Formats: sequence, structure tokens, C-alpha cells
Amino acid sequence: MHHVAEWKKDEVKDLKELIESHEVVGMANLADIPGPQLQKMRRNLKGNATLKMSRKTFMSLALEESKKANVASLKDHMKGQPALIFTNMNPFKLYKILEESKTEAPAKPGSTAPFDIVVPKGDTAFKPGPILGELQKVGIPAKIDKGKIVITKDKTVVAEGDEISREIASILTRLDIHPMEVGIDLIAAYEDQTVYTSDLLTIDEEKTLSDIQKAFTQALNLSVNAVIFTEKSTPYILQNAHSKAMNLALNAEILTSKTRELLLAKAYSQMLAVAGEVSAKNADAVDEELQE
Amino acid sequence: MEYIYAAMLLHTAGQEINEGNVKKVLEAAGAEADDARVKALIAALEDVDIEEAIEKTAVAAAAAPAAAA
Amino acid sequence: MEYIYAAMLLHTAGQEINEGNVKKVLEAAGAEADDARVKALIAALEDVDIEEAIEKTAVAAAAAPAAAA
Amino acid sequence: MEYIYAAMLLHTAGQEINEGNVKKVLEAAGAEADDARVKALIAALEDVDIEEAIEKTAVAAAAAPAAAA
Amino acid sequence: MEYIYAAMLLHTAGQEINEGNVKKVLEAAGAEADDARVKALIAALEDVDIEEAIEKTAVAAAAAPAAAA
Amino acid sequence: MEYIYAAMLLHTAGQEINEGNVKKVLEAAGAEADDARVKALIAALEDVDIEEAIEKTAVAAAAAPAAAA
Amino acid sequence: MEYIYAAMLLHTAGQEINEGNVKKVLEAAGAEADDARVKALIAALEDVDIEEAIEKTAVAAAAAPAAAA
Repeated sequence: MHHVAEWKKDEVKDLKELIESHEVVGMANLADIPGPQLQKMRRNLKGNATLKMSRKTFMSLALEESKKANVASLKDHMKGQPALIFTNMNPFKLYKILEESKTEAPAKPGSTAPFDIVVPKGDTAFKPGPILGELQKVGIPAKIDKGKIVITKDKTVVAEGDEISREIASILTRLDIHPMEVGIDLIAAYEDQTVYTSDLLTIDEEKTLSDIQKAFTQALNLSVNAVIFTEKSTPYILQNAHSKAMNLALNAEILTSKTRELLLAKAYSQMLAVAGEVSAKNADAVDEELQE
Repeated sequence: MEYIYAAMLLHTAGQEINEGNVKKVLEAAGAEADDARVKALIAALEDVDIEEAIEKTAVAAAAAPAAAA
Repeated sequence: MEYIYAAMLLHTAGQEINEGNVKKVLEAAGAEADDARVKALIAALEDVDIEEAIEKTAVAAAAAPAAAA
Repeated sequence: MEYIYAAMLLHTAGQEINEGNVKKVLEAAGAEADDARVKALIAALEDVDIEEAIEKTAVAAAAAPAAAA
Repeated sequence: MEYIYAAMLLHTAGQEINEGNVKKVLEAAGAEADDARVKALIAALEDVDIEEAIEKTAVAAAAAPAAAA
Repeated sequence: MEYIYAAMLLHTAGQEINEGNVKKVLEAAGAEADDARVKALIAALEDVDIEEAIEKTAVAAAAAPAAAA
Repeated sequence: MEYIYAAMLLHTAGQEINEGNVKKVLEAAGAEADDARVKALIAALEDVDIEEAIEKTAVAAAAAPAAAA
């Protein structure tokens, strides 16, 4: 029998208790988060969620020993520098909060570009000097203009998914371009026997908004087309009825308080159209008023 | 527009648009039913395909030509 | 659409749009007057300014050329 | 549009738009002059400033061509 | 403009647009009928399709909103 | 709009839009389910192709003609 | 779209849009209620104002005709 230190047992026991006492257990990756930023994020989570860093083996043990059905499968989602998050928030909300708390960070040599990194055209803060050569060396079109270094064209310096080189990282930092995002990556979250991976946890608010609008439009269409009177559809049904009545009155040339001006104007414009054609043949065929 | 609305109502209800019916509807609505205007309405609608006239967007035609002029 | 034309007719005639009046107009037009739909119509119109709703079509109309420009 | 054209003709010629005149013009043009429609025309135009009606629509017009372009 | 309205009136009434008819209509409208102008108008109208000219206004109108859309 | 949303929900879920179902949904949503209005809803939808009615832009249609003016 | 309709129904009925209510409505409608999707919906709706979204659509609708003209 090998001996397990007391503190190790305690730590597993603590983790286990946290697992049992929270509705939601998340598996996060803390890789690349500088210490001070991590402290800040922890503080921000306070009251909503608890972040626990521990050794992989301890976390695995705690998850395995938990009485919660299926929670053990969370250990398949350990990545980078794993940590557990405990909360009673809806896992989708947890994911959203973590995503929103991510901050910009300078490019690190050797990391992967999360998207196309573009150096935009325009003035820089640099006075003429060796940096001009450095810019040009990595393919950024730059020149000196009015005593300043100016980038003449937008330039994609690293394509999405490519590695960021040391030179590029240095230049991006000096240009104050911070293409990286750091923060707590929620890889997966467990709630009520189900493990939701990050792809499921991503909420598209734009889509929710457009779905609501689509649903409303369709409901409105149905109620207007089927002539079902609701507080939303009735104004449109009125407008439809009015348009139809106006069409009938105008097409049948029936003068009413609402059609007479339009019918008079129609006669007038028709007269102008005919007069236009006539005067094109012979200007004297129309009276002076119509000659132009 | 009372006369037009009365005509639309009868048309939608599948009833004939004649003097008697138009007057009956107008009176039920508490609107004055002027004989001459009722007759004028019937006369104006006589040669009109109501279904077509309702759907043809006349407003555009009416205002726009002036507009276009 | 009978219901809406009945309402518009009453409105133009300056009469109150209530159950009794709407039914009277519909019946005069030989249209069936379903209680529930009449009620729904009246409830829906409670918060709707008919003149404004119609005007909106007209306003849209008036705005159109300008808007289009 | 005969009735409207007749009214516009009289208006342009500076004549009064009344029953007698409208009928006279329509008959001279070989058009049928329905009593009720003539009366309805006169009644409808009674308080309309034709010049203004034409102008008002023409204003909207000014914008439209551009719009259409 | 009286001349044009007279021509349009005759056209709509299905009558021939000739000197005699145009003068008759103008006189009925109390408008002066200048011989030379009537002749010039009739000659010019020989090459003009009134129906088309009127329709074209309508088409322009109909097209405008679409175009602008 | 509760009644409409209930109908849309049932339609989307592939369930029949009948009195029982509509009431069940409304009640589950804590909405008042007025018998008459439920019946009116069912009646109005009876001969409507819902799929088509959903897609046909009633709003644009309603405004357009006026707009075009 | 069942989830969205369920939410809109609850919203219109003045009920809270929470897991229990959404599931109850979906089940009443005979629709499958997937836990994860219900949760995702609720999280998403926390930052979306349904009333505002609807208003925006309505405004778009109202503006469209003018714009389109």
C-alpha cells in the first residue's frame, strides 16, 4: 500500500465537496493567463462561481469518486492548464460571463493567430528610424511622410491559424496591436448528468434576436393574412382594407373625399403626358402654357 | 369613403352591389345614403371587374404620373 | 375582411364601433357575424386609432417619393 | 375618366363646373352622361381647389423622377 | 391644355379626334377654338398613341417604387 | 398575439391546431384562453394554408400600394 | 422555432421565461423540450429585450414601404 499524504487526501476531499455542493461543474483551461489578470478574473467571479486549480490527478480522482452520475466524464476534457469551476449558474450563462471577461493581450511568439491579423494603413507614432526597415522586412508597406512613419496599405501579417513569429509579435506589440484574447476558457460544463462542450455552450444572441424577429414577422403575417384580429395585426388589416378600397375607388374613378385630389392629379398628369408627345411632334399643336 | 366601404363590404360578403343593398348597409351603419351618390356608385362599378380593381394598385398610378411629370 | 369594412364604415359614419353596431352592419350586408370575431375585432380596435392607421398608409405614400429620391 | 376630363376641361376653360356644363361637354364628346355620376362629380368637387389639388400632387412629383432613376 | 383635354375626352368616349369633334367639345366647354391649333393638334396626334402615352405615365408610376426599392 | 403564437407553436411542433391543443398551450403559458376567441382562431385558420400565410409578407403588401403613391 | 414561440407566448402572457415555464409550454404543445436548448434560450434571452426586438421589426415594417417606394 502506498502512502498518500494527508494534504493530498484533503484536497481531493475538498474538490469532491465542491462537486457535490454545486449544480454545475465546469472544466476550464487557464493556459496563457498572466497572474495579475487571473487574480482579477477570480475576483470578478466571486459570488457567482468558484475557480479551483489543482493537479490533474487530484481533479480526476475527485470527479471519479463523486456520486454525481456521469460527472467523471468531465476529466476527458482536461486541456492546457486545467482548473475546475463550480457554480449554480446556468452553464450557458457561465460560458457567456467567461467569454465576456476575456481581455485583449499582446501577441506571443509561437502562438497561433486566432484570426487574420491585419496591420491597418495609417499614421504610426514612430519617428523615422530603424523601425522603418523592420516594418518593411516583414512585408508591411511603410514610408516616411511629414516626419512620421506611415503605413501605406492594410497588410495581413499572419493568417488565421498560422504561427506568430518572434519578429511579427514584436512589431505588433510596438504598433499597439493586441490580437490575442486571454481569459478562462470553459472547455466543458456538467449539469444534471449532461456534459455540454463549448461548441454547445456558445450562444448566438444575434441569432436569437433575428429568430424573435422572424417569429414575430411570421406570426404577424399569419394574423394579417388570415384576418385574425389582434392588437398587432389590426392596424395592418385596416391598412390593407383601406388600400383595397382606395384601389377600387381610383380604378373605378369614383370621387370620394380621399380620391378626388388623386383623380384630378391623374387626369392632369395624363394630359401632360399626351401634351408632351404632341409637342414633340409639333410645338405649335399645344398652347403656350405647355410649350417649354 | 362610406360608399366605397359599403361596396367592399357587400363584395366581400359575396352580395350583389345594387342600390337596395348599398342603402341597407349604409343605413345600418348610421350613414346618410344619398340616392344620387348610391346611383353614381353603382353606375361607376357597372363595367368594372371589382376583384381586379381592388388588387390593381391604382394609387401608384394616380400620384406617380404627376410625380413622374 | 367583412368585419374590418364594417368597422371602417361605422368609423367613417361617425358611429361607435361596438358589438351591436358591427353586427347590425354585417347582417345588413348579408354577412355572417361570428360573435367571437366581432369581439376580437372590437378588443383589438380599442387601442388602435383607425384614422392614424389609415393615415400611416397615406403618410408612407406621401413619404414614398421623397424617400425614394 | 370622361367625367374627370370634362371637369378639368371646364376648369381650364375658366367655366363653372355645374351639371349643365358637364353634361353639355360630355354630350359634345359623344360620351354618355349619367345623371347620378354627374351629380356625384359636382358634389365631390364642390369644396376642392382643383389648382391646389394639382399642385400638391405635382410637388410629390418633383421628387419621384429622381427616385425612379 | 383645353385642346388636349378635348382630345382625351373624345378618345375616352371612343370618338374620332377630328376638327369638327374637337371644336364641338371646346365650344361646349365655352373655350375658344383656334383653327390653326386644332389642325396642328390633330396632325400631331396622328403619330401619337394616346392610350400608350397615358399608360406610360402609369407604367412610370408603377416602376418608380420598384426601381427605388 | 397569444392566440397566434400558440397556433404558430403548434404548427411548428407539427401538431394539429384545434381547440383542445390551443387551450392546453395557452393555459400552460399562463395566458387566459377565451373559448370564443379560440374558436374564432380555429375558424379563421380553417381554410388558410398556414405555411403560405406565414411567408406572404402581409405588412409590405399592406403598405406598398400606399407607399407607391 | 418552437423554443422562440414558447418564449414569446410566455412574454406576451406576462409570465417569466424560465426553464420550468418554457418546458411546460413546449410539452403542452407536444414539442420535444431539450434541456440544453431550453437553457441556451434562457441565457440568450437574458440580454435580448423581446419587446424591443418586436418593436424594431414593426418599425422596419412601417419604414419599409416608404423606403421601398
